[in-house]
Amino acid sequence: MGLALIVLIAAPLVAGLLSLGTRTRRSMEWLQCAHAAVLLAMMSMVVMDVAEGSVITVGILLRADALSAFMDLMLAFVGATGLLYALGYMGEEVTRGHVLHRRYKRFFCLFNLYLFAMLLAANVDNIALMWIAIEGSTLSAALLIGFEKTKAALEAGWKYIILSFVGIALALFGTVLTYYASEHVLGVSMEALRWEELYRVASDLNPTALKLAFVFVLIGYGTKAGVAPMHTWLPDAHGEAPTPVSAMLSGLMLNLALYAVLRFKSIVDRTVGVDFTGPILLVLGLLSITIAAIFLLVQRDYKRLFAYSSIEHVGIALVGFGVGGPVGIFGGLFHMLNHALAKSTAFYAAGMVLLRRGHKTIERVTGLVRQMPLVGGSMILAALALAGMPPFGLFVSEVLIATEAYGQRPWVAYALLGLLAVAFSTLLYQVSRMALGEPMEEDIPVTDRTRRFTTSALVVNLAAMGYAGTHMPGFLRGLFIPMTRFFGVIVEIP
Amino acid sequence: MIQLFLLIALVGYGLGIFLPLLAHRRPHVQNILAHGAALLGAVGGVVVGAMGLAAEGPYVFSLPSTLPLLRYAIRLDPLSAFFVLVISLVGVAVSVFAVGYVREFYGRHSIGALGALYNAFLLSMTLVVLADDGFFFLVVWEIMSLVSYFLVVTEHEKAEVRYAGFFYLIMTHVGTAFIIVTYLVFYQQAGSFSFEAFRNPSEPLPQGLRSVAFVASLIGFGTKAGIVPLHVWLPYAHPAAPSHVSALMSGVMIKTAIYGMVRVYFDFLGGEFPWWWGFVVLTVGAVSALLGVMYALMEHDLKSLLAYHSVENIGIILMGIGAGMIFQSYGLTQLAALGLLAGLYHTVNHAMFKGLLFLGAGSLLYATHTRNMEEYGGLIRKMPWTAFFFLVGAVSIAALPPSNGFVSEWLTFQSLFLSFQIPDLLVKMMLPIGAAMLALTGVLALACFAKAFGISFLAMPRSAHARNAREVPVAMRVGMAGLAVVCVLLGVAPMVVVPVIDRVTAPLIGVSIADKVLAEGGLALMPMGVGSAAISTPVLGLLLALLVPVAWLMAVVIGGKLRKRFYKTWGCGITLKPRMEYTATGFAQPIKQVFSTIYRPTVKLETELLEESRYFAKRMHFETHIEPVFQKYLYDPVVRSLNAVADRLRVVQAGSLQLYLSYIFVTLLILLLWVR
Amino acid sequence: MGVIHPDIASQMVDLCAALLLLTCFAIVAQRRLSACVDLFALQSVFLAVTAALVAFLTGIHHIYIAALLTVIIKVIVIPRILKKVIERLNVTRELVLNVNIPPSLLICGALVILAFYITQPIISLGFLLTKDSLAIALAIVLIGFFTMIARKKAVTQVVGFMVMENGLFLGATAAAYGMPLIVELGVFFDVLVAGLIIGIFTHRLQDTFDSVDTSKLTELKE
Amino acid sequence: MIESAVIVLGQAVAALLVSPFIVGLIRKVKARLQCRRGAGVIQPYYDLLKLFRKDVVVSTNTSWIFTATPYILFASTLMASLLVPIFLSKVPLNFAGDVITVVYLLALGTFFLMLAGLDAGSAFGGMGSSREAIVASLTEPAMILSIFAVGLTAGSTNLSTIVHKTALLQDIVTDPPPHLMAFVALFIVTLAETGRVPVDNPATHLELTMIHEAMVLEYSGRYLALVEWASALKLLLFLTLLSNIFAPWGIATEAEPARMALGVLVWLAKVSGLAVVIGVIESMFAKLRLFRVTDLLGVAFILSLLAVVFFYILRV
Repeated sequence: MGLALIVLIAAPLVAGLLSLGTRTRRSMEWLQCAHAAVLLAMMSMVVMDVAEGSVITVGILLRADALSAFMDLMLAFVGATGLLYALGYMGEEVTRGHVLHRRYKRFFCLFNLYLFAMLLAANVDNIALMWIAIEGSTLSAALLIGFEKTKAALEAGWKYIILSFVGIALALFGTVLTYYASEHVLGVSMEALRWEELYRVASDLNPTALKLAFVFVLIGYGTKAGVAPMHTWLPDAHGEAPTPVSAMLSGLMLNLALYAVLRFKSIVDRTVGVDFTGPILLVLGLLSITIAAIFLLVQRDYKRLFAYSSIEHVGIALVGFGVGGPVGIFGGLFHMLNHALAKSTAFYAAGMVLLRRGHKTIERVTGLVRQMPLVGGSMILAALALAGMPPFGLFVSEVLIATEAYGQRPWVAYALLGLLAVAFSTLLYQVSRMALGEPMEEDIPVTDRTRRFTTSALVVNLAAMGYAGTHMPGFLRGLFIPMTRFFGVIVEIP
Repeated sequence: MIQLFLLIALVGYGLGIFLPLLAHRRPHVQNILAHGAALLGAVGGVVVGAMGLAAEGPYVFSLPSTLPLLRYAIRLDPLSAFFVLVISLVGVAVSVFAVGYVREFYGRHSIGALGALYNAFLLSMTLVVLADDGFFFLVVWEIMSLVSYFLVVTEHEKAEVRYAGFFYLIMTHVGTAFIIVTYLVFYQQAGSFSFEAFRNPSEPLPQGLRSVAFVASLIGFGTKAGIVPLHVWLPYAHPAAPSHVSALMSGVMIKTAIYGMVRVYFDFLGGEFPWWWGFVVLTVGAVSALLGVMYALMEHDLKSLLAYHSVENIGIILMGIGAGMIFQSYGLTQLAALGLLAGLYHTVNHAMFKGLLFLGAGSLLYATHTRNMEEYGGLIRKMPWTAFFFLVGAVSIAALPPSNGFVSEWLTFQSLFLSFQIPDLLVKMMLPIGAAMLALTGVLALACFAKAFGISFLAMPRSAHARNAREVPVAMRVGMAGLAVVCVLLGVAPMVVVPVIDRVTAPLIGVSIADKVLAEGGLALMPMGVGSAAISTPVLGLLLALLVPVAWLMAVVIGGKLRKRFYKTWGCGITLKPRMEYTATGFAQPIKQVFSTIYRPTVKLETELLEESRYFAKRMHFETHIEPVFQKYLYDPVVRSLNAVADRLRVVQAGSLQLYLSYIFVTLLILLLWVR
Repeated sequence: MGVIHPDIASQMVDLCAALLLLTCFAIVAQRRLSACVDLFALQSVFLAVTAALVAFLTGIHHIYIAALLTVIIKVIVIPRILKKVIERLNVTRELVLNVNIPPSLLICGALVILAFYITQPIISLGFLLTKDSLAIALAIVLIGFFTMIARKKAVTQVVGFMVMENGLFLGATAAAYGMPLIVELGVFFDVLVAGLIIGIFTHRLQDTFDSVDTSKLTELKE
Repeated sequence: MIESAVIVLGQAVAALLVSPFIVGLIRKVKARLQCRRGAGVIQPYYDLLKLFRKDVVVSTNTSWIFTATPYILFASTLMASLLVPIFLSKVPLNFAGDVITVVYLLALGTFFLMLAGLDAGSAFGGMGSSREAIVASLTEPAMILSIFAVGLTAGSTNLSTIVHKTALLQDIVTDPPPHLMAFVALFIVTLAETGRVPVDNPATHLELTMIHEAMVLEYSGRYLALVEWASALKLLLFLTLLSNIFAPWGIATEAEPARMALGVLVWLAKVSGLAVVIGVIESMFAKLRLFRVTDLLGVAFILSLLAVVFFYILRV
């Protein structure tokens, strides 16, 4: 199984390097499709194995436990559909002559490296190496965001770089502090950085040091996760990046950053107890939902719209982890999964609208359902899912989180439900304006070659979204139960 | 046995969801498939409801889900069975009607999607009243709202339809949030979402929490039911949907909210409640009833008029239930049962005649392609059947004896009148006022339907639409006929209906009153035993049916053979034109003037005078509106303030990098100091 | 280790750390861009010296490599890049600041005190040799951060960022006796790439906005 | 069984026969007060007979509603009068409906009359219907409340029970104040419901001032006869209610022929007395403007409300 894990992580790296060597668009398409296939295959092997209850380790470097496997699941799946979508989207840009083949190749190279960095971060068994990997993903993301050489893209890229570099630096300081604390127990060595060891000795670590460390890590990785008030780069970046990249940012990077926070949370909780991290996460989470809910209302740009909705959902997940408890933790994790699917779907649809309308202004977009039934329909469905409507999973996770919250602090539940209602109204107000009615503008056709890829990506994502919301297959069960146990609680899944 | 028919019902609707999508681009096939399947499901539902009411114990069935806290649990106790029966009965008639009505949409909208949604709607409503698990209830409840939203925006090319749909979606979602709060309160005590646990929690809820649950559920379900002031979405959304869906929404969907209330108040919170609960429900009901009918009177869009009447009737239902709750809280269980019985009786009645009336309105829309009453007129000759069925519905909703509406309103009157047995002076002085409001409501409803029927069907056609109208296809007529028959039966056969509803109320209240209420060998309803007030609609109906020919005979005997001459109506010497007829606006004018404090009407009159002489007008333009008080003073402020806040907060995202950095910096310092 | 008395050793380390801190203040007080970059290079030199010192005193040899890398990347490469950027600029000094210099200095002083106050409870964990360096490291990080807020020019922001990096590195080496080598390498690699990317972006900014005044980057907002 | 059938029939006959007389009586009183001799009190019988014999003119744009209405109106009013104790306190049909039923039976007639008014398509009919609507909607609450006030004394809205208990003064609570208020309220309601001055003027010939008359403007021949008779019945019905609810004394409490004969006489005396009062009022007051009627009926409503409140307060 170790091999599968290695291949899973290495595949994007290889594909990225190969893609620089591709001559034609067709060869690129073959390459990336193969890449996607490999990702899915390896991921399923890893997930299946971990779901059995085993922990995959490769030397002292790689370690895939339930949480990592959960990340792999999302990264590989959304990554694969993202690759398909990107093939369509960037291919269209090429056909329209907006992008030369040289930059087309560079894009995919960066895109794959980005995936590679994230997969590495999710599976590496070392707090410092994880930091390095996440920094790597930040760097590649920075170049991807600034990929389109417009003023706006440049500005967004610059803001992203500065803010997330600062954040990542703070995260490093937190890592150093953790090391500083752990090396007193484990000695100056690699061991002092390994998750496994840290969990083992967590109870003997110095509480204050870990508290400080957690603050730095939370601020640091929180910046990348788009937690308010560190979220400010997020709408700009999502708005200006090429749409496949926006999808990856929302669907994957936020979750990855959350993953890092969770890893540290689990250590700190073991050391100082839940009552320390809980309130911080709660407050930041509620703040994020508030900010997002309000800014959704004043949006004029539909990509930024979905960006703010991402902030909202990160906030909801944080609230879930903040209230803790079996149901809360499960809710948070389940929320991450479903949000990844729903949000990538939403961005795929948004990207199609952008391609076929050529602008991002909400006011000027109407009658999508009439003009492009699939895109409009999937946008509505994704928006409903994001607004927390059954039969999609976000409804389940939100109710679960509210339930747990009400048990511990009723005011949190009230605040959460109220804010969710506002966010619901504001998001659906904007989306229904776009989806319904008579189309005002004529539509710029896209080539069938493009449509083939984008449609398949959309459909696969939609299917996954519906499935994950209504039914939990055995392997997910096999992941969720150990994950919650990992936070010291056990959720009963019938 | 029950399983079988339950299966039939669910499978029927299920097929109805999927089959139409298969027959792509063949609207007629889709139409037949969808509504045939719906019919199958509804018939199954009827049987299930009947069996559930007949069965001794509740029928319980549950599937485990793969998600935490969620159980796909179903429980068919008399209360659920009653509502399943109501839903399915209307479902049967509407499905038949729809076969004809949907032709209207061929080529304009996807019949497949429409049919699938229609079935999903019926299915979700059935599951809502069957659900035995809070979480599952919430899921199907939200799906019901979602599906109905999609049905409302079927004709989303119209701006007002989009507005209606969105308004509806928001309101219902906010309502759901309150329902969630209700269930969370129970969950805390019960430790699980199963209704069984809600019913008897490990330790009883403290009074404070009980009241929280009460208020939250009143708001939550009230939003869906359309109680004032949460009703504002209803007159937009119900008319916007295709008429057969409007019939379902107005006739049945809002009843699921009534179901929720009864379930929560009498089942979960059962026993002794503080008197003010019932009092609040009663007051809300009275206000809704009165305002609902008053706004209905001012509507000249037939479907909006009917929608406002739904508000009114929900109010009447709540008056019955509220009276029942008050009695319950004073331990007068007999009367409590009577009030609840009145409420539920009116629930089924309203489902039937409101369904019938909406189908009638749909037929008019089908025949004339307009909803504006001022363009109808004289249709009784073009569409005699529709006219007759509409008249039946009108008589029922106006609660004229011996109709079903009369029976349930009379029972409500009685339960209000019998309030003199309540020890508390204040409360018992309030209830007669409720009765007076109910009386006013009743007579205003009568006026409103005299207007609706008279202006739409009688006199001369007022527009080309009406002149070219034709009677509607047979399927639609059959659908209406079915409901009309049910209405009449519910009116003249209370001796059958009361015991059935008693099976529902008895377990909730704890006493069975059917045998006490039925007197004179079942002919009469006599709530308080011998010597007390009683009605016997069968006798009334019979005598009326007898006296009419008697009157005719008498006339013949005295006057001999009838000699008729036909001549045009006297119009002060000039020949009458349709434009000279009394309009709906004119009809409602005196009422508007008398109650102007409530309507706050605004009148605009522009006169364009002739150049030659300023004593003659070339053209005059008159328009009058009534003020949408609740929107103006309750809802708009909320929206406005939200927008204002959002505008203020833009500065947070001002675009300056240094500003953003300082956010992080400050957060960092605060957290560090907090930790230290 | 035997050759030098522990107290003296720790004195020496603390001295170097203090010098780092001083250079921070100098950067904060400096308006001329190129001078800021030079000061940053100087700070990096002190950093390298500290690292070497720690390596020598503790005998953990891979810290030498870290010191060497510091010299290469932070003393030579990154200052070069920044100089290149500055040459292309039309301005040499930063006249308008978000926070003016005297208050900035006061704030930085406050930050130093804050840093000591915050780290005080965990200082005891530290090795005898490098007691205060953690506090100083935090102080440098905060000051670097503050510089990024106080200044407008992209270049000075980069400098501020690099100062933060130095603080981190000081924390890692002095306070924690260095991370394992692979980690160090990874960190340095990232820092290098970061420097390059920032260089690229500042070039692009210069090309498109013909200024690196980040306060002009306010197109994207609500 | 036979006995009760006979009694029901007797009630019907009595009501039908007496009602035109009341109308005639009122006309006579008015005439006298206007120093005219006026037509004899049995004139209305001749009118009805004449109208029945005349052939009818039906508007071409009416529907079956127009022709059916007179019969429905007549039947429902007669039905209502079968539920009211006239000369016997225990009406055989008392299980078939209480006072609320009476109100709603009259409403049934009103409903169809409104439709008929609209059916012919003339503006007058519509105007009459819409005015009828507002008057009815204002009287209804007052009526229900005043009846409640009385019903509370007997603990039931069953007319027979009320009348019976009041007549025998057994297990019943009677207090003058609420009764008086309720009586006045119901009297005002009577004036409004039966279209008398000051609410409506049955004798007017100016369409614009009509309410009830405007609705039936298109009727002629036997249809008009039925409508007129029905409204006479309605008037009698209300007078009977007034007299028998508030002062049932003299009414037969057992179904014995002698007592019932006496009951009939007493009843005639009472209703004639009330008729005279109405006649006097009609010649004393002028018709109110439509939008002044609200004030009058407001008074009625407040009085009836007070009656209820008083009842409770006196009970405490």
